[in-house]
Amino acid sequence: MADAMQERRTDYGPPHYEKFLPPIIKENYGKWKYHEILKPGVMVHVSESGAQLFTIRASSGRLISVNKIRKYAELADKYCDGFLRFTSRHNVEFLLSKKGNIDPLIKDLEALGHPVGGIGNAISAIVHTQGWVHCHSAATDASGVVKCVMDDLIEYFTERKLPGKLRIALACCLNMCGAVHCSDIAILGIHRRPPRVDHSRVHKMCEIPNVSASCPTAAIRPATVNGNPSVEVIEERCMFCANCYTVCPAMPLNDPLNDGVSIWVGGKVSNARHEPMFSKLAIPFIPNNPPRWPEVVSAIRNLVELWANNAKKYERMGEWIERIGWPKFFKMSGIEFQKEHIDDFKHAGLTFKRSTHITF
Amino acid sequence: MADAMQERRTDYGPPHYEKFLPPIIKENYGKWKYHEILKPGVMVHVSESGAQLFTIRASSGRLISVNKIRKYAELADKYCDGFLRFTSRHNVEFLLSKKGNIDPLIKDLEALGHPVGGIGNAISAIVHTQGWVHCHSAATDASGVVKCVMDDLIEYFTERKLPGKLRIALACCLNMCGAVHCSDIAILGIHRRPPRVDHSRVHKMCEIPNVSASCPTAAIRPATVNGNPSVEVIEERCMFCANCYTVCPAMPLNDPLNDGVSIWVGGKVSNARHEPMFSKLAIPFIPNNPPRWPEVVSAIRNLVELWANNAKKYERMGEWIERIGWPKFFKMSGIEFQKEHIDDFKHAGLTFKRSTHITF
Amino acid sequence: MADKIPKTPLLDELEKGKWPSFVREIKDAAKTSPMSADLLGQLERSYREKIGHWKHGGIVGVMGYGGGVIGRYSDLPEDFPNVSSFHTMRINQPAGWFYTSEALRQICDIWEARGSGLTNLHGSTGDLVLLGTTTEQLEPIFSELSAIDFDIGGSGSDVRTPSCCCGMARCEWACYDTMAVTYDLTMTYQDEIHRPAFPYKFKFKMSGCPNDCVASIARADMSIIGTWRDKIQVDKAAVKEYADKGMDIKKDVVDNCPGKCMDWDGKELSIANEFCRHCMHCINAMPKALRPGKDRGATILIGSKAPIVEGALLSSVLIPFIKMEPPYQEIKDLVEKMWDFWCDEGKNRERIGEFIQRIGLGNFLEEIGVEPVPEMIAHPRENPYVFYEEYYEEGDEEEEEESN
Amino acid sequence: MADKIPKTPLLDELEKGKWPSFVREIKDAAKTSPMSADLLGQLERSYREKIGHWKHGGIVGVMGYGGGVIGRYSDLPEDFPNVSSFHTMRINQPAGWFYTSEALRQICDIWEARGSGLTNLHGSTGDLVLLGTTTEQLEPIFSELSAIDFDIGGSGSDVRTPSCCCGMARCEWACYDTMAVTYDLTMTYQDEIHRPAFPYKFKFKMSGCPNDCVASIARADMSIIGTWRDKIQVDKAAVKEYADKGMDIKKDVVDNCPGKCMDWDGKELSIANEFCRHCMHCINAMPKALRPGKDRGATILIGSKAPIVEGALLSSVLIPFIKMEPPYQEIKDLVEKMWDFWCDEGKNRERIGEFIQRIGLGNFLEEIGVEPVPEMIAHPRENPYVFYEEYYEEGDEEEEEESN
Ligand code: SRM
Ligand code: SRM
Ligand code: SRM
Ligand code: SRM
Ligand code: SF4
Ligand code: SF4
Ligand code: SF4
Ligand code: SF4
Ligand code: SF4
Ligand code: SF4
Ligand code: SF4
Ligand code: SF4
Repeated sequence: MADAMQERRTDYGPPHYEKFLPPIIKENYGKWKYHEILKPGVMVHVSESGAQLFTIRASSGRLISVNKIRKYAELADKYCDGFLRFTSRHNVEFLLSKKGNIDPLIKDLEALGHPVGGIGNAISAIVHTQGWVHCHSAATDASGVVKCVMDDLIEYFTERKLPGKLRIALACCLNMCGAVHCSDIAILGIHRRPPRVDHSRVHKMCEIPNVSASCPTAAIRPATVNGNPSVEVIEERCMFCANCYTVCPAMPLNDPLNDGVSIWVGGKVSNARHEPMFSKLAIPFIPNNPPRWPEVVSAIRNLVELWANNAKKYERMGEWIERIGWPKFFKMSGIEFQKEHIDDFKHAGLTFKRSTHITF
Repeated sequence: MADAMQERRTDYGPPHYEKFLPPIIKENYGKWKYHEILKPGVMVHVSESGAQLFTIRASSGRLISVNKIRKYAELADKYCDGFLRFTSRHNVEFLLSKKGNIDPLIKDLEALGHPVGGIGNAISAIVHTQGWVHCHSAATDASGVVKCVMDDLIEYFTERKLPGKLRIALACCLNMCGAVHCSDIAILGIHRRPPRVDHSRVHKMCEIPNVSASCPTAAIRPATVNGNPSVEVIEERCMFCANCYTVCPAMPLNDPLNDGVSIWVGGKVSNARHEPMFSKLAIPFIPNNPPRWPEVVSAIRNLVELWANNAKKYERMGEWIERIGWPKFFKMSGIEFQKEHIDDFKHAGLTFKRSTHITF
Repeated sequence: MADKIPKTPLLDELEKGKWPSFVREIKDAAKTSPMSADLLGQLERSYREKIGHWKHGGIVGVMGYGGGVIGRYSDLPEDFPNVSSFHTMRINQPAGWFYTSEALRQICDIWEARGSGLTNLHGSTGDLVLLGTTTEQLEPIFSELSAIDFDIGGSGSDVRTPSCCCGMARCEWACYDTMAVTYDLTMTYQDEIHRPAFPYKFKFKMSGCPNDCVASIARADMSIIGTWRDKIQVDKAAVKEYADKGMDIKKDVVDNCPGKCMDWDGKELSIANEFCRHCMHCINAMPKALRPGKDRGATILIGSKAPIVEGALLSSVLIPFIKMEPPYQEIKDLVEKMWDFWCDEGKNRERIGEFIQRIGLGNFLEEIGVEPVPEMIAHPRENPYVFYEEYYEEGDEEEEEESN
Repeated sequence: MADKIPKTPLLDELEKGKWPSFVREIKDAAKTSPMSADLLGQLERSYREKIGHWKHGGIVGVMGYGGGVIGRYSDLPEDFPNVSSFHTMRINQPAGWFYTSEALRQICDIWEARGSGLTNLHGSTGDLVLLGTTTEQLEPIFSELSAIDFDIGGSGSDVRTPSCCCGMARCEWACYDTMAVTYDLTMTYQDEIHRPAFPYKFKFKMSGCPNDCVASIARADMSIIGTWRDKIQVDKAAVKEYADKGMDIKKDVVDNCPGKCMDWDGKELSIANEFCRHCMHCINAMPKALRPGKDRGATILIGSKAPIVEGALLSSVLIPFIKMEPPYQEIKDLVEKMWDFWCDEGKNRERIGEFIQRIGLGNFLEEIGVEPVPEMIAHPRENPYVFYEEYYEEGDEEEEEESN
């Protein structure tokens, strides 16, 4: 390690990507002409030059051990000269120039327990976050819920039988590290109990003015509790954003009885057809039910199938709901409409129905 | 008058409308089957019974003298047994059962200086307000501007050569008594100079706490000016809403140098096709130029013709602009886009372009 | 008296042109009314100076009424003594603005004798506006009006004079009797119209169908708009006739349908009524062929207003569909519940629409006892900031989940 | 060591099913890593108790770096001593997430020796996340990583590790070189990435076209999205081929065009490009027949973020179109102007998008010297509350009109 120290460098940045590009990509960089999806999880990109690049996409799981990564490396060596990549949804992609290698690679991947798919009108991997595996703020686990939901939806990953793409994301708290706020279906961990102030620690760990300032609803005010400067929370004002907890560890919201997940629908990111949309609240609360979260799993299957059976070709979840209207969505999904669905935040008035465009 | 006092009644309400309905309406009330526009300003409603009611609509002007009303009464007696009505846009309508009376009535109306029209795909009368004729708050005159604009647009009232209806409204201050906020074209009187506080009168006429409270931007704070309790205005915070003036006469905003009108476009009220829409700012400011406001007149003609030449059948101004996009609207209209067009009020963020849906 | 008419070079420019000239009207009135003559003079001054010359209104009115008169005073009383006070009276128009020549003449006679002889037919709320008189004349005018059964309308923080489209009287699309409802509400709420007792004004506007010909969705605290909930009535032969006459039904009608629920195969027009948004377009386009369904009623919307001071609002859905049958008790009960709550909790000069935004629609519904339904919203919330009112404590029973 | 692996009846349920199991991964790592074994134990406890067992992160890091490491401590250190501290390191991934087997193996060797052996490929910002190690190991890990040329990414109030779609490397629609820009910005802003000095985090995400395959418009303070401004390239023969193969071009393509600017007469596809919104749909639907135009560049959008605490934001247009040529100086100048202003005026923990909302887009543009254009807005203001900064005084000359 000593010698490592001598040559200590900083701010040298990541390695240049060119080091990791297969020759066929270097040669055809920026020259791709079109692509075709050959079968689930397999596509070919054809270059102006006629060159063909075959991509095999497999589910990776995201939380993986070094041994698994080494297995990927072996497969890459065996089938594509050691070149591979990962996607923005955390799948692994092997970049082949030999068509003949496609099927053997798929066999090996499936043997390894990594199904191939997710390309085209499919459900791809669920973007997700840390959950109980590594975050202090989590209202639910991330990897566990994702595993259960994808086990159930696997057919939609390995086949292409949907009207369009369906993107699912999960975030284990309102910080939304999964950026779930624009997903066809979002699973969001939520707290439902106001922070419990540990008065013995607040004055040691937190700056009281910052803590009160952190609350968007002004629910926190300074108070002196058994001699110590601390804060008190006006509970009716709290909407459980946990911003106070982020700035002050002495007021955790985590609570087994009241934490759980909410389900959101109809968001999208792409500009294709409809402009990007935020996801909207569908199911306000489902209690955590580890290890398999059966209620969450079936709620999501219900939503996926409802959309799959009713949307027109290309229609994303949100585009479909916009066409039929939200009242029909609630009716068809069997989800009960509640007070919680009605916005009461900053721009609430703009979410009211300001016309007579009603379906009966 | 003495005897009038004896029989003094209150809260008896307006006369019952039935007293004023012609027999043909009483007989066919709720039984109308369809209507047809026969020619500009003339339509017939046909009843289940086959009965035909002919309506002749003429511009009235709204600010009218008793003599003019008596003239209307004469015409009503002459052509339709004394029955007439006024519309929600302040035109006058004669209700004929005899088809033969249509043309003579039109001749008489035109002789009287009241053109017939405004039905169907036309520009109807401009809904407007008091202006300098009767209101203390006016930033422009109402009747005068309306007269000039309609003199210029008269062809669109007396003919039917537009893609759809076009509704123009005018309000002489931000109180918007004309409810101009949902018009295809709105003319809005605006102040642009902060209130000038008459410190000698504030403490006599106004409740200082109410005055400061009335300001949405918190631009007003209590102050003592040469001994008297009064208020001071932080001018950079003022956006000239005149709410303070409404509650305190001692701080007028009226100012010949800075008052004028702004032009708004693309609003609608009906639910036909597109949901109702607010009007949006097109021209931030045009100085008052009485008696004929030529700049306002030509700006509006420009807008009307631009829409008339480019909109599809049925497309209201706002529907057309939504289809082509605002950048194209500014380009085609030649109106310069300025900082003033960018919203900076409560929901401003939602008016930003949150996609790559851009035309070039 | 004609000699008293002032020189008005600027205003004279407004006698030109084809549109009716208000200047000619004022001059006409000025022939017999010194008030109108001074109005003309003051207005010419405003045109020259580019500024109004009216002072803030004071409180004036008639005995027993708290509203209906707008006090107005000139700020140039020396120059224009006859308009030193120049108040307007808001007279409650007959529903639908129907008149007989006789009724109008009676009003003219009263107003010529005791006022400026100038009017607005009508004010933009809907009243018959008598434009300009003195304080002493208010009481006599009122008693003479009452002799011909015309009463005063609203102003100030009260119920404003309700108004409506002509509805069933002259329109085939009226889904309920707008004039009957307007008359009924006006009579039921006489006290609320005449005696301001609210945080701010409250306006009713009644339209017979979603075309909304009184712009109720834009400018009424309560907008009652007719609609239907069964199938659109289709006369196939008449549809064909439109097609034969050269109407491009696909382009003009089907492609403009916001519900995307119509289809035209060149012969048959089919409508998936369960996705119809009741926008009226197809009916507007083919009045002889299509008509609203037979199961008719109204949608009740709440809260529209002009921008002062939190920004303009459109009314939003409160009751998606309600049958409109006299005595409209269900609506009145609802209105009164809302008023009670608004009067208790509303701030001064806070319209009910602003009030709902401040306290939250969900809470508002709870207070007035209306169940939330998805028809009330354009879409569910996008933000995760839900206020849950209760939570489990350790040792709670499952049953004790939060009440809402 | 295998005996050290705790019993995990609940987690074992997550080894079932077809989707890759993270539990199997942790168990696999646990064979050689006591850390991972304790992680497994603590996680089983969380599953039993339905609550996480991590404490708030403390400040830990490597010499000379202010970010890139997330401190994490167990709240059950007695029961699970090996995760009493369990920090993650964010390693700056190569642009586009391309690797060679060799590079991956080198990372694995380092991490197996000095960390939990668990990773996230990748974190949702894009980093290669090394999941769990102790404070002492941070420095050695860093020096070994630097020996293989991998550097640390961002965390805290700094520039976060930029990421991008694969762009020109593997996509025919890339309108600019996303990976080149990502690498360039990453290298240019090494100091800003490694030393938090902003009011809050700042994220760059680069997508090659409006499909936005890195979701940049939803989760980047600056979103750079490729587009074109000339005609869509059409291969008529190929269009016909799609039609012949049975594609319903009217229904699938034309009717889905948001610009309503396409027409299909059964033979010819025509596009009114001046109304094209560059949404990509038609190109997505017919990749062999249609391609983005030749005059390519990018749209720069600003300000998206997650909801905490003013509500989620989408990025909005700042520069409608810009050519993307190295060294991208124009963009860097713009970025630095924005940073300066944001650093001077932004509040603590206020993202730049929230900052713009607070001070007003118009004012923001003035400060950074960008001309307002209508492409920046969905529509002009609906409220009449315009702040005019100057007004005429009596006696002013016409010239002295307000500056803006
Ligand atoms: C590999 C990847 C980019 C990368 O550098 O990692 C990628 C690659 C492609 N995307 Fe993507 N997209 C990728 C994430 C995304 C995302 C981001 C996300 O999901 O978080 C989006 C936005 C999703 C959204 O709107 O919410 C995205 C929206 C699209 C779309 C628009 C689909 C739509 O109709 O809205 C297309 C066009 C299409 O599929 O027809 C597209 C098309 C494509 C094409 C066909 C582009 C091409 O010609 O190569 C690529 C393969 C098709 C496929 O995956 O179905 N890609 N694509 C990402 C794969 C993620 C995965 O493992 O599944
Ligand atoms: C007489 C009046 C109602 C009243 O009781 O006074 C009325 C009467 C009719 N309206 Fe209206 N509308 C009347 C004000 C309105 C208003 C309110 C306003 O202008 O302030 C609107 C909403 C305007 C808006 O959306 O901003 C209105 C939006 C419509 C529409 C929808 C037009 C559209 O495409 O958006 C129709 C349908 C149509 O014209 O095809 C309609 C249709 C009609 C029909 C055809 C209904 C019928 O079958 O009798 C009537 C005559 C047609 C015409 O005027 O073109 N009426 N109509 C009002 C005449 C005002 C005037 O003097 O011009
Ligand atoms: C006469 C009339 C304009 C006209 O020429 O037609 C009018 C005239 C005045 N309105 Fe209005 N409003 C008139 C219809 C409206 C409407 C339209 C409507 O009712 O459909 C609106 C917009 C809709 C709404 O209610 O929001 C309207 C919104 C206002 C406001 C803003 C209220 C708000 O909440 O935003 C004010 C300010 C106030 O209330 O203090 C206002 C205040 C006024 C005052 C009383 C001025 C004041 O601040 O004291 C005006 C007296 C002028 C005068 O001297 O005669 N007037 N006012 C209309 C009443 C005539 C009638 O009764 O028929
Ligand atoms: C590791 C990661 C989740 C993951 O499993 O992938 C993550 C993990 C954390 N995020 Fe995040 N964020 C991660 C991507 C995101 C994203 C997505 C993105 O960057 O594309 C977002 C939403 C987009 C955005 O930036 O708004 C995100 C929005 C937040 C926020 C809310 C920020 C906001 O302005 O709304 C917080 C709260 C904060 O900053 O205090 C946060 C805070 C955190 C903290 C540091 C918890 C905290 O409050 O201190 C988490 C540490 C967990 C742990 O112990 O490892 N994280 N965080 C992601 C970073 C990995 C990487 O570098 O690749
Ligand atoms: S979403 Fe919340 S709980 Fe999950 S990783 Fe991010 S900060 Fe932690
Ligand atoms: S959780 Fe959010 S709302 Fe509740 S007290 Fe903390 S900061 Fe305030
Ligand atoms: S709009 Fe303003 S100025 Fe005009 S009448 Fe109404 S309150 Fe008076
Ligand atoms: S005009 Fe409006 S913004 Fe200006 S000081 Fe008065 S109340 Fe405030
Ligand atoms: S609102 Fe409807 S019912 Fe009333 S007049 Fe207009 S079209 Fe007829
Ligand atoms: S009324 Fe409107 S929504 Fe309903 S079918 Fe006709 S056009 Fe479509
Ligand atoms: S964003 Fe566009 S260029 Fe980048 S991968 Fe997706 S489709 Fe291709
Ligand atoms: S890119 Fe989108 S907007 Fe442009 S023509 Fe194609 S479908 Fe229409």
